[in-house]
Amino acid sequence: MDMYLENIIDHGQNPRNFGDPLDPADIDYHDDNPFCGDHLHLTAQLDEDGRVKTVSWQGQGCTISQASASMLGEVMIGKTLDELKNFSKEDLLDLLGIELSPTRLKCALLSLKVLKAGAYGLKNWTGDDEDED
Amino acid sequence: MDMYLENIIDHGQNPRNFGDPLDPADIDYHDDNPFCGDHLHLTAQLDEDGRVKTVSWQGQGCTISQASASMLGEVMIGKTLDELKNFSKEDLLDLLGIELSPTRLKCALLSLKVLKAGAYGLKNWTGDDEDED
Amino acid sequence: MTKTDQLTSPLDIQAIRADFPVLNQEAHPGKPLVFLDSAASSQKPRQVVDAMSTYLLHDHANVHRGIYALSERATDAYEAAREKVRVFINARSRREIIYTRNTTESVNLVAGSWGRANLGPGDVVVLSEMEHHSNIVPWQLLAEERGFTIRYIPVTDEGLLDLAAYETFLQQEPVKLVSVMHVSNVLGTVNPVAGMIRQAHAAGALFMIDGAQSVPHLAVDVQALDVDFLAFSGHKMAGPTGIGVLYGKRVLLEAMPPYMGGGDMIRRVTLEKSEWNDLPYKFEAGTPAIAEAIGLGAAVDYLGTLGMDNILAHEQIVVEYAMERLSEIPGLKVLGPGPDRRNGVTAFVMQDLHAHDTAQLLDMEGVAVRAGHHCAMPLHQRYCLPATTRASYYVYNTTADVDALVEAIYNARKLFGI
Amino acid sequence: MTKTDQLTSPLDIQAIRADFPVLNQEAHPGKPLVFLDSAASSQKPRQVVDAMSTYLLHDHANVHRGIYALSERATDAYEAAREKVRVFINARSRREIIYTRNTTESVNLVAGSWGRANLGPGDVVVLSEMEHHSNIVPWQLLAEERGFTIRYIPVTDEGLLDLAAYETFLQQEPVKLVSVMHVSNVLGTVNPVAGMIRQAHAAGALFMIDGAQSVPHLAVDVQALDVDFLAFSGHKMAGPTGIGVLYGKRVLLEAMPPYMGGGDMIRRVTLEKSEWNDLPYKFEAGTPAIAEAIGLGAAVDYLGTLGMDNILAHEQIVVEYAMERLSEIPGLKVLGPGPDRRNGVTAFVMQDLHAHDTAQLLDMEGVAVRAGHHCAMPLHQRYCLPATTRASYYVYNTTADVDALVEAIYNARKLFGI
Ligand SMILES: Cc1ncc(COP(=O)(O)O)c(C=O)c1O
Ligand SMILES: Cc1ncc(COP(=O)(O)O)c(C=O)c1O
Repeated sequence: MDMYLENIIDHGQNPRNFGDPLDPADIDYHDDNPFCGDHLHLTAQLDEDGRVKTVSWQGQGCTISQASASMLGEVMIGKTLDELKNFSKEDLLDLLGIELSPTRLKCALLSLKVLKAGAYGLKNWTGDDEDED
Repeated sequence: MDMYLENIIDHGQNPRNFGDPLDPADIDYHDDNPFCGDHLHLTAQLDEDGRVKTVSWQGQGCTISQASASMLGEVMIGKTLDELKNFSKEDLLDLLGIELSPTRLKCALLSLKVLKAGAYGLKNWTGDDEDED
Repeated sequence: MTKTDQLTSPLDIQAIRADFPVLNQEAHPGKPLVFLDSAASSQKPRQVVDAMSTYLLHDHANVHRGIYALSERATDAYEAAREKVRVFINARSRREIIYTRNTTESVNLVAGSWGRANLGPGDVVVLSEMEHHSNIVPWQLLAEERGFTIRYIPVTDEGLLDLAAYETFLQQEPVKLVSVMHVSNVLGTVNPVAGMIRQAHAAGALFMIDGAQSVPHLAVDVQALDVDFLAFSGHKMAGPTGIGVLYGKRVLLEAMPPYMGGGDMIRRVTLEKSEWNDLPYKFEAGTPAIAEAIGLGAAVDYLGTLGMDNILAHEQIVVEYAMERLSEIPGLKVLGPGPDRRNGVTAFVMQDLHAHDTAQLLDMEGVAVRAGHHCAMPLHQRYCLPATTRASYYVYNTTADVDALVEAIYNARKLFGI
Repeated sequence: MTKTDQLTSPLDIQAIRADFPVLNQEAHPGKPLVFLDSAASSQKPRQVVDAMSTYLLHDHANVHRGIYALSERATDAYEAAREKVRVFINARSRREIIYTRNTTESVNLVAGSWGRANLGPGDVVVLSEMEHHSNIVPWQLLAEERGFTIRYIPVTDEGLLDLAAYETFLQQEPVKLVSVMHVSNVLGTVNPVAGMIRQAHAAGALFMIDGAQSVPHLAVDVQALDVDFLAFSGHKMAGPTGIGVLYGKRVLLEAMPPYMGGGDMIRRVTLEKSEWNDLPYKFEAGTPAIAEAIGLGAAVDYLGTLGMDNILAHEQIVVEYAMERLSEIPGLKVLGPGPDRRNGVTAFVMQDLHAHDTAQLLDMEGVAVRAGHHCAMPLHQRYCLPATTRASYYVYNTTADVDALVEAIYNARKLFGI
């Protein structure tokens, strides 16, 4: 299993769009993964067409979770809320381009979980738990 | 393991000194073994020398427990309270003359337990539990 | 095996027996073992023991969140077994399958978690007079603490539940839960749980099945039954000791507080308080019985390959034959209803021969049966019997075993001159 | 094995490793497994697995009160294992040895039985900041129900218990129970329990030891310590999953109400109420983990043959070597005290390399370690660390395993350009 491709390490070490939360923000959500101690705060602003203009996120965690947030933040830009809502687990894994064990999948999916919850404006998004049944 | 010697079956089927409780009685105790559903009520009267004169017991249970009570009742006669108190588990097993598995030992020992408690005038005699440690 | 078996049993019992090495031994010199105590605990096929040994010798690591290959392998095997159990009882989700030690712990879990949170003065829990101690004592212990009332469905002379009394309870009492055994471990009675569940639900009560004696012997479909909780033990269904299952409907389990606290059942712990993990882990505190879960998965595979309907059909032949042969014996009375309403066990009493003597005398002939109250003292009190002798059957038993039982009983009687 | 091991270890580690087939495999193609996660769960020698398989394939029947040869054999084996455990921890009586599933259940048993009966508003239970969740959550759950107070002994920067604070608690608070781990599963700290027990008793408090990480590694003598309760797990001491032990002083256990209700733990059951069985059965409801108890007996035999003092001496060599080699690595910090006050584990953090990445990268080299909070979140919060990487050692580990660990860490750093 080759998880640590060069671009993963690069995104992990040099996260894009990393910074203080935007205020005001159209998307603003944070969550954590207590098992890992990872946490993530994601904010974004939309333009007049309803497309993501700016992304800023902050967080702490392993390379996989940081790289995932960094890569996801990049592709968010230019997308509509609906497009973000339709962004799937598979899309994210394609983006990362690596195979993940079940344990590490949770690391990668924290960013998606935060994005979805932010896009839907939900408090407790449990979508990825449902997948497991 | 030959538990069902002829005399055991005989005592089991024709218990000696079986009958209604004596009243008044110098020894009077009853107890049961809830695991087996066995129970036993033993009474005895002493003569002027403090020796057992009459024994009468009633009970229900397997052949081993009934034969044990029957044989023990016989040997009680003529003994003093002190002699009864000193009557040991080994003495009883010698009397029975058979080998018993741990489970069936409990059946055989109910009569001794009742005798000891009766002789000591105790309510909750736990002597044979202690043995097991 | 007699001719009858070969003609009618849907299974090749001799091939099955070859999977159970324990059956191929002498109980005493010259006395081949005839094992008729599967209701207490069944024997285990090689396939189950091999699955456990292979796991323990080659694949073991602690499960969950291990970031290395061995731990991932162990976790996969542990969770794959859960999925097998889910399929076996047709639960909707694997999250509804909670590993416990045995049926007893499963019942205690429901009492300690659901019961402690939901039962109080004025509430009623309905059990039955035929229940095993493991479905009585947890409720008595909790009733003392929480002050609710327990009602027992009476048992008829024939060994059936008094369903009229059951209906009366449901109509006249504030029943919150009914907990009843599916198959009696003494009477063999197969209780009509499907209808009883519908009645309980109509009265607003939950229904729990003690499946210790049913899940090993017949197909139990929790969705078809719409049962709320189901408890059973691995060791009675060709599986290992040390593992049992509590099935519960997800919506109920989600709402229940934890039972035990510890590792794996938490999401977050601080010095002040804790948050609980998702199902099923909320109820699986500490390092689980990993090898045992894997063994249970192998047992479920084994039973599934034979087919639960075939197992049931085979056992029916054996039990029917046993009832026929036993009732020929003078002074012997088999407890419970006729063969069409029973499964798996024949408990009996004999005039002039105490249950313990009977069992001991049968053992001398190599025939292993159980004597006593079979953890159903109230039922024995109901029938004013201090003890009964019980022969019980599983898929590896044949009518030849019944013949050996009957012959040994005649020998015992001869020794006692009756 | 390096030269050092051969010169100083009192044990023939290569011969020991041959008893553990799991160690002889590749984690990934070309990468031999280096197993450094025994603190989570140890591996099991052939002797243990064979004892279980033999039992399950040839000697199994339900235990207790079976009146036939097979059941008596099973009961003897089950109780003989209890006696082995008694000797292993030097308990006075086999009645003080209660089989549970694991350490977690042992702690929950004490909380649910002794605690529920004895703790209420105004009472204090003393734990420590370094406790495993299994010795925190059961007390938190019960405190919510019973309204007593929990105090935590602080942990110093070096990773030791703050004994001054402990004394203050004992002097100033109505402490009823102290429950503390013997050896930390993260810091490796060996806590000075002997003195702490004397202090607790002087203050009128009971003392429970979480022995999950001590009983497998060093001789624990409950009578010498005069400890009131001791909890430990079979799976961490070369034994099977699904079995643990609660030791308790007889006088305490006698006075405690039952924990779970069911078969075997009762003397008598009626529809109205029940009477409890003698110890240890009062606390062993339902069919026990028979094969697992027998496996634990075999594990105790195995450890006893090696000698606990030899095991400790060998592990000290490995741990000391590990601390030396790990501290050479730039930016790496090992948690906890120096080698003379620790046992069995080295948890560490590295600058610029997250614990999960570290574990994953080590796995790629075949080195199995654990990353996370190790079920000790409050301790990690204490040190403001979201996660640590932990290598842990048992009798089959060598300094060569440490070399492999260190080399793999250097490779990981290289890949990350640090
Ligand atoms: C110190 C300590 N206590 C308790 C436990 C819990 O043990 P188990 O999971 O076997 O119940 C562990 C194991 O992780 C431990 O290390
Ligand atoms: C009907 C019934 N319920 C519950 C039990 C208890 O099962 P276990 O001892 O595996 O907990 C048994 C087993 O004897 C049983 O027959």
